[in-house]
Amino acid sequence: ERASDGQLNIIYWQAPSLLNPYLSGGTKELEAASLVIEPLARYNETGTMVPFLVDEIPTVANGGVSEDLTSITWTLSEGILWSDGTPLTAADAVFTWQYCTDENSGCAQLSNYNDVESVEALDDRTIKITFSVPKPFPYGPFVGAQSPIIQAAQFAECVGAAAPTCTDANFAPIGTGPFVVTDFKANDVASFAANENYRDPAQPAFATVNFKGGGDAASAARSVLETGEFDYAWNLQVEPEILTQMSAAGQGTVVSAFGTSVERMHVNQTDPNPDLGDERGTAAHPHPFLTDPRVSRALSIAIDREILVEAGYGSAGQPTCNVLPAPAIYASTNNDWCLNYDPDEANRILDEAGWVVGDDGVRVKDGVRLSVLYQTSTNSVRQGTQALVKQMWELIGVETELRNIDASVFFGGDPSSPDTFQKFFADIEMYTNNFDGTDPERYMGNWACAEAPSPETQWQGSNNQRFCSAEYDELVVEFGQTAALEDRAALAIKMNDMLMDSGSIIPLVHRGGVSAHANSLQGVLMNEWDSELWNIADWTRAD
Amino acid sequence: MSEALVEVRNLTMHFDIHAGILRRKVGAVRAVDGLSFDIMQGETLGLVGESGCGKSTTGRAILRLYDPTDGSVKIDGVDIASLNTSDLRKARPQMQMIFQDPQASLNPRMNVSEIIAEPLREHTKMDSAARDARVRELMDAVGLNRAFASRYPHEFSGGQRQRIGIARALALNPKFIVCDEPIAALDVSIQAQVVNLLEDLQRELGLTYLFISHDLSMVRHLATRVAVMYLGKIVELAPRDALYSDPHHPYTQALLSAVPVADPEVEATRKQIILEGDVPSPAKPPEGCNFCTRCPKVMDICRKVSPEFREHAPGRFSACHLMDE
Amino acid sequence: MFAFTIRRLLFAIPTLLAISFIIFAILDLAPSDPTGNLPLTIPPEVRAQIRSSLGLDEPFPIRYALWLNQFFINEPLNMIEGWTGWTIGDGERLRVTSWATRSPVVDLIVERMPQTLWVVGMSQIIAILIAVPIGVISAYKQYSWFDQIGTFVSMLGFSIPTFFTGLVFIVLFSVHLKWFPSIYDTNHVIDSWSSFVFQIKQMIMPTMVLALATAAQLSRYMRASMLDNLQQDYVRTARAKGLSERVVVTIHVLRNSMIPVVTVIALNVPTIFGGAIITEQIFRVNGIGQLLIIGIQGADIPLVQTLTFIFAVLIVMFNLIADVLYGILDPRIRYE
Amino acid sequence: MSDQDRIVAEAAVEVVAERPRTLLRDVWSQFTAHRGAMAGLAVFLFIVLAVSFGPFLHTIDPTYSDFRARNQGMSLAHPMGTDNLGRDMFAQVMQGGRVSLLVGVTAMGISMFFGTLVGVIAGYFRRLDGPLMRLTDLFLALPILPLLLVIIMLFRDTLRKAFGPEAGIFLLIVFIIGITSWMQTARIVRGDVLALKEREFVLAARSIGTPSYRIILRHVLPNVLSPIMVSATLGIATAIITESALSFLGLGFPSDFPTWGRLLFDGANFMTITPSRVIWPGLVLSLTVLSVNYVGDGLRDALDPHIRGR
Amino acid sequence: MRDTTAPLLDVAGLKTVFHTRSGDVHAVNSISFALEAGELVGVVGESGSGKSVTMMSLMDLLPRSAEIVGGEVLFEGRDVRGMTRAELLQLRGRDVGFVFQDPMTSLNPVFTVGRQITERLRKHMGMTKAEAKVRAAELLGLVGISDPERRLSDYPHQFSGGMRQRVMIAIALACDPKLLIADEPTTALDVTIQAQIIELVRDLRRKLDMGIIWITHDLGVVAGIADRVIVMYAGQIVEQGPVRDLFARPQHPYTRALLETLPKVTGERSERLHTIEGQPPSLGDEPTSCPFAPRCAHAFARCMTENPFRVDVGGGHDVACWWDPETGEMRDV
Ligand SMILES: Nc1ncnc2c1ncn2[C@@H]1O[C@H](COP(=O)(O)OP(=O)(O)OP(=O)(O)O)[C@@H](O)[C@H]1O
Ligand SMILES: Nc1ncnc2c1ncn2[C@@H]1O[C@H](COP(=O)(O)OP(=O)(O)OP(=O)(O)O)[C@@H](O)[C@H]1O
Ligand SMILES: [Mg+2]
Ligand SMILES: [Mg+2]
Ligand code: NI
Repeated sequence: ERASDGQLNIIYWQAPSLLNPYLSGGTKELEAASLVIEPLARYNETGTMVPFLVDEIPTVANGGVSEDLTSITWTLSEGILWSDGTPLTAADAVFTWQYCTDENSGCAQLSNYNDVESVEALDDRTIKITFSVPKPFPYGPFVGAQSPIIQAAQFAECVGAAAPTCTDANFAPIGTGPFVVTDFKANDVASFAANENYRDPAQPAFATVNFKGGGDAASAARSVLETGEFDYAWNLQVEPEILTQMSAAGQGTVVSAFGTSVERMHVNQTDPNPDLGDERGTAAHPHPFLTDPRVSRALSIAIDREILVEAGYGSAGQPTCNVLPAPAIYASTNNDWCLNYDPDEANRILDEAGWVVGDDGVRVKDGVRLSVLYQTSTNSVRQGTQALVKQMWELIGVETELRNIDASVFFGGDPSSPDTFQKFFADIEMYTNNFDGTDPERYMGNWACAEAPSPETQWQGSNNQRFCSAEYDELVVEFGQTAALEDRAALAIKMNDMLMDSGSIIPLVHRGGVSAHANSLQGVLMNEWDSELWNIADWTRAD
Repeated sequence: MSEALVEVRNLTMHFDIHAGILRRKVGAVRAVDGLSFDIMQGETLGLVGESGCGKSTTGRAILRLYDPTDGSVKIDGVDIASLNTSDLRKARPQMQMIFQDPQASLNPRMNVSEIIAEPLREHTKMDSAARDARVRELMDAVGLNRAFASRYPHEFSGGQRQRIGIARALALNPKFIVCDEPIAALDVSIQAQVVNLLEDLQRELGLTYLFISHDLSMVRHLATRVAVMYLGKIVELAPRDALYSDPHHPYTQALLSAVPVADPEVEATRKQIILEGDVPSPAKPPEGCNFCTRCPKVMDICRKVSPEFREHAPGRFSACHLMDE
Repeated sequence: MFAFTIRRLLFAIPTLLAISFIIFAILDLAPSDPTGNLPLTIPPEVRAQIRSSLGLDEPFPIRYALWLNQFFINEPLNMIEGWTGWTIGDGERLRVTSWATRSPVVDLIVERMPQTLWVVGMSQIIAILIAVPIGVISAYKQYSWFDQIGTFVSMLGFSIPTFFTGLVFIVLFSVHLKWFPSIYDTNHVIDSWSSFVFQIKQMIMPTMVLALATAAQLSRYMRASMLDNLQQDYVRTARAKGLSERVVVTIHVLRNSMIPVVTVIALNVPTIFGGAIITEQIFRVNGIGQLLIIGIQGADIPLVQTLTFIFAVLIVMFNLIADVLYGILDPRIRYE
Repeated sequence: MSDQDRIVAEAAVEVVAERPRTLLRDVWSQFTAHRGAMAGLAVFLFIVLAVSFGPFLHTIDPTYSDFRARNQGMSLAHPMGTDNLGRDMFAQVMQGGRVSLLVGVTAMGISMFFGTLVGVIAGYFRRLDGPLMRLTDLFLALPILPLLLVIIMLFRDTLRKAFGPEAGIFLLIVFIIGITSWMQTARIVRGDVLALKEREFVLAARSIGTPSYRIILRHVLPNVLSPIMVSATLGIATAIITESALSFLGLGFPSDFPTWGRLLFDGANFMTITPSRVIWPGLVLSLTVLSVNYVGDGLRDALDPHIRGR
Repeated sequence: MRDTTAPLLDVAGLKTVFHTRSGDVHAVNSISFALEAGELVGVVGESGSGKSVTMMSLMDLLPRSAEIVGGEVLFEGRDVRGMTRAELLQLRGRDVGFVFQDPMTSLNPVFTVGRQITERLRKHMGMTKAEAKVRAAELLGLVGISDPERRLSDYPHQFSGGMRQRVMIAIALACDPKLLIADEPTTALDVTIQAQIIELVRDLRRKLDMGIIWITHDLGVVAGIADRVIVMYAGQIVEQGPVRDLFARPQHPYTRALLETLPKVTGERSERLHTIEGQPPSLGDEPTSCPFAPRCAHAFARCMTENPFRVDVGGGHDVACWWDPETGEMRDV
């Protein structure tokens, strides 16, 4: 029964700064907003699309997607109301598209509307999206937490440059979700109450939600697992043994789920030698030794991923050998050799490749020392990993110099800074990346030759290790034209394996989300494909 | 009498007072207000007066430790008040000062020989052996045991400390020494030692003193001529005996009558002139004669016109309307 | 005294202007990027667009002038409007807007002030209540066991970082004893006895952590000041008048000793705001200190600029208060 | 203080030219009489020696992680246990101590240098007093901790690049703590210099014709040494604490570069699993600050002429 | 209770020691003297001879480091040292007035002068606020401060040194004390102001008939106002007698030397001042010999081994010395 279970206390140690996901790309904002505003369809915990505001997911089979893959038509369910009582119409979706694609708005979710030519309201309940190119996977707009529908009436005045001035709307959007915002304190706490106009009269079970932010992950975990002050805590990036110990208090449960995030090493294919001046790190100068897949393979097999997981991730990590580890149909099994930690094999490979152990224990070949500069962003887990890897590599005669760079600089993308992950003026760099939703097309496109950052592109681009293969580029094009899921899966696996064989990426850990909920809270289905709170309407309190 | 070694003309020293929101100058403390007098070669001029009347300021302005607001000071023919820094530095050796507080005038972190040698280091090119020898000599001259050379000031008694100060002042063979209440901080039994020392040195070295004190009996003992100051001005200047036996200015009279005598017989009969009230602030001196607020013989003119300081009998100067009649 | 106060006030203006410039310049030179913390899935073009929508393209002097105008003219006018209900001009003014929340910075700060003031204010009061008696007794009984222990404890309090004390408190009182909540509820409204009790409970740990650190320092000052004054001649005069020891100490000596201590307290207040950053972080009091940290982490430059500047204003203001208090307490200065 | 207490019978000295009691020795004997200060000094020296020479005795590399031996309590091999990556805590505490102490001492040095410079100049030269004191007020009005955070966040990478990761951040932190904490010293020194300038021995030096800079060096500086020394000891303590606060806010040294504050912060969450991870860094940190404070207290007493000789 | 035959104040064998870090200081060694009601006793001696400490010991106003180690103080026959706290406060407040050495620091800077006077009146005379105020104004007038009602609400720093000293006297006189102890009340003042204050005290004495102890190191002042003189040296009384007799017939070599060193403002001007060579002894140990012996021109061997006791030389005049100035020989005691 609606509103019968009292208050739900949620803690996100990074507090949401507003509740409009279009103005902030951060996960915390997306998830907080997901209590209120909804997309047409969401991904469930297995990564399968489930209809939310519609009755059915359009496909080519059911005629919702055009044969030429250039348009998709959604039909809203009947009788869906905004929380202010007005009906949800197709015009709201059209407005949402216009809102985000306005040039002056600085919309953070713009990429979800890539290639969208138009969004039309065919009638009150029918939305037609037309793409400029064939879209084998046309579920970018209005699907998933990144792309919810906002109310045209509320945001009408807030388009373009005016978007940031609508504080009231940004702090308390009107939505169709199970809850409505009653109070919002930026970066602190949001309060929600059950939505009287929610489509399921029995939901949500909780009358109010107290959505608190601030502090650090460990204390958030403590408040659920040890003191029981909160019911749900998000993103518990805490050393595993601490979580284990806290869970022993018996107040709550740690849950985890895996999406597509992989902590990986990128192996520079170009020479980062500063002596090269302007040509430093460009395709003109291949890396002296890392372009040899054997070296990379030795480095990979010499890493005991189990230990890395145990030390830094616990239940939030699994060793992986793929840069594309999920969803299951895309996951390759061809690279599992790397799971098997084998320093002897690594030594053998290097010996074979002609690297001889020198007097100081470091391998040398043709006067080149097998010495790498290994950089990552500043973060205690990453520094732990670095330290462990350094030791593991020492065993196979690889000298490692560690470097860490502040995250805001490393990921900041400032073309004038030499320390960005795109410039990659090091031999190895390590970070996590993933993709939104379940479709890897864009993600796998990251490693096309043209994506390599270079002075010509102002060092923008996603192919940070500068992997370049004509064959791979062809596969990228082919991917964009293949519609059938099985074929797409086969292509993705092939591309993944190519990357692995090239040795330009060494995947380490498949990272999941870790959260904790109170034992009295029922219905939590941990989901990495969408908002963790995607099914909050179903949550109930056990007595 | 011999010629003047020090000629002071219209010496004026005002300290500005700033107040208000903008710290504008709102007035001045007229610490010294137009003094003119001479000090003869080899004499001791006593300068007496109540606390705050400007004695120390006079002494310091004469030695150009303050930059005087106005007036000139000639020592041995050189106008000290207008010298530039480097010439002033060269002129320093001939004029020195002895201070009131023997404790405060010695740097507690320097030992005796360093203190006495400082002027030598600044003004001579002596090597350290010569300096040491000179320090020994000076210590002998002021009656300090040579064995104390490496002691620190706090290990000495007041009288001994004052001797260190005197030795320092003598180091460069000055002609003129300003003694700013050199005995005020000392016990009676020690005062005499220092005074005798000063007298001996004057005799041996032909020194000229400006002896500042508020102890009238000690000034009488030491000075050849005495100047009496009141609120920034000299009210009377006369040879010692004349001043003590026949004071002209009413203030001098009151001052002398107020000094208690260590003899009950005398005390029982002594006529005192008790002055009413306090000394006015030098920032707001009264109109007319400075002494008019307390003067027992005040006349109407005193409240309007400031009397002129002039010589009305040979060697006797004073500033009082009574004398002008 | 009045002229003195006015003078200090006038001096505050150039000081604040200079500070505003320093703060603005330092932050502006920063190679920081407000989009740096966004997920990597957001492509560079989108980032560039977000940056330009934040107005990062204008040249430095213009942004400084704009900020000054917004901060010194627009915001005060807005506040006046808010209080009085008048409309000055057309009421449409550009406000200093936070990058992360896209809302006016001043509103955020106003929203957070109560928590900070409650916690900092209470902690100051408690600190004074603890420190003054300890300081007085330690000084009066110098070198007694009370003094020795007091000295030791206050130095200990001074030498343990607050973040550590805070954590120990949480583990002890929240986790093991379950006496107090470890997370401060900023939404809590006091409308009944039990809610009042709850408020007290949730304030105890943060205020105590801050209060202990402050008290440690204050009691040292208090002791030193008391020791100074106990040696003064007027104390002997008071005793000679046949006043009891209690009167001598609590009236004559204390009043004089409080003069320097009160100014120390006033001067300390801004530091406490600084110290509160850590405490707020630990207990999630989410006051202005936590706002600052979030701003720094998220490279929310306008927020950080404004907050830092507000801290500066607070410091200048409390300096002024300290001076005025000094004058009020000490007649020698009052009549200058 | 009256003369009496210092008088040495003249007769006795006539014979023996005894070694003079220097001021320094007076202070030292006074200092040694302060039990707290002596204990503080002993503890502080012990800690300094331990972190300087300890690593030669306990030779485990602080960055070596023995993964099988993680989260261990105290044992013979790891006297302070190990952390969650199996690194030896004792080695880390010593390594961290070197950094923390170096931060404390260097930052204090910087702040004393600036404080003394500004204080002496402002106090001695009337004309510079106004501007310099305004500058001091300005610095005092800067919100230190926020600015510290901001500056560190902003410039650490630039410096890191210029001086290497450790030296860069070290210089930055030390410089910033130093540059933001000289004001109190400057004020105290200025006050003392103002008073000293009126003391007659300075006047005496001027009447001799000693130039200003020599007066400052010879007469003023030695006499303001005592307040400077007291500020200096307290400065060390404050700098160490400030550094640890920065570490707590995640803006201190990088996580692979241990300082006591950093170790305490990293270990805080492990408080209930391996208490040794917080007890030891916390203990040495507190002990150091405490001992330095006591030394400062003792110095203050020893240097105060009114307490001395009573 | 009150013993009418007893002197106002009777001190016998008073000993005070300071415990300092560098050892004990025996500041007062076996001091005995008596004071009759209405009598003015002048106490002279050089700096550090224990004048202030003696007077402070009488009413136990010593700093914490001091301890009274022996002796007896009788006020009107009552044992002061044996009194309870309340009795002592009552005694200090009602019957004894103190004027301290330094007028600049002896008043509390943060309270008005009026409050500092009325405080005493209200506590010890049981007056109401209004009564006390009237009386305080009266007292200020008495000590020669003009416009007393208005000045009551002024703070000490608004008064000049001389006026502050007068305020101190007003406070001391507030409860019509039987005994006034003035510790160098004029040393910090100028001669003309000193003359005003001396005049004032003479005046008050005539009116109020108090016993007064007047400490000074100026023999001139003593000669002018005292009935009797006590000369102190190194924590001891070395000579004591009626003022005229003492000045006419100084017995102790120290007193004699003191009188000789003084230059005069009138009469004969000596060519050279007499000096007393040497220094007073340090007070680290209780003296076992005559403390003046090292500086004394007439010291006997006995002076170096035995501390002389006080010998009566007639006319209420006694001296702690074995040298007889009349004969130049050792006294026969
Ligand atoms: N640096 C200064 N600034 C302002 N006023 C000053 C300064 N020095 C002296 N005065 C004032 O000038 C006046 C004369 O002072 P001075 O020290 O010369 O008096 P004095 O006769 O030496 O007194 P004393 O006998 O107390 O030493 C006093 O009112 C004093 O307050
Ligand atoms: N607080 C104290 N601690 C230690 N010794 C003290 C203290 N006060 C006074 N003395 C010592 O006691 C002795 C007597 O001091 P007292 O103040 O009585 O001298 P005095 O005769 O009053 O001198 P003055 O004329 O300077 O006032 C001196 O040797 C002095 O050093
Ligand atoms: Mg003077
Ligand atoms: Mg005395
Ligand atoms: Ni002293």
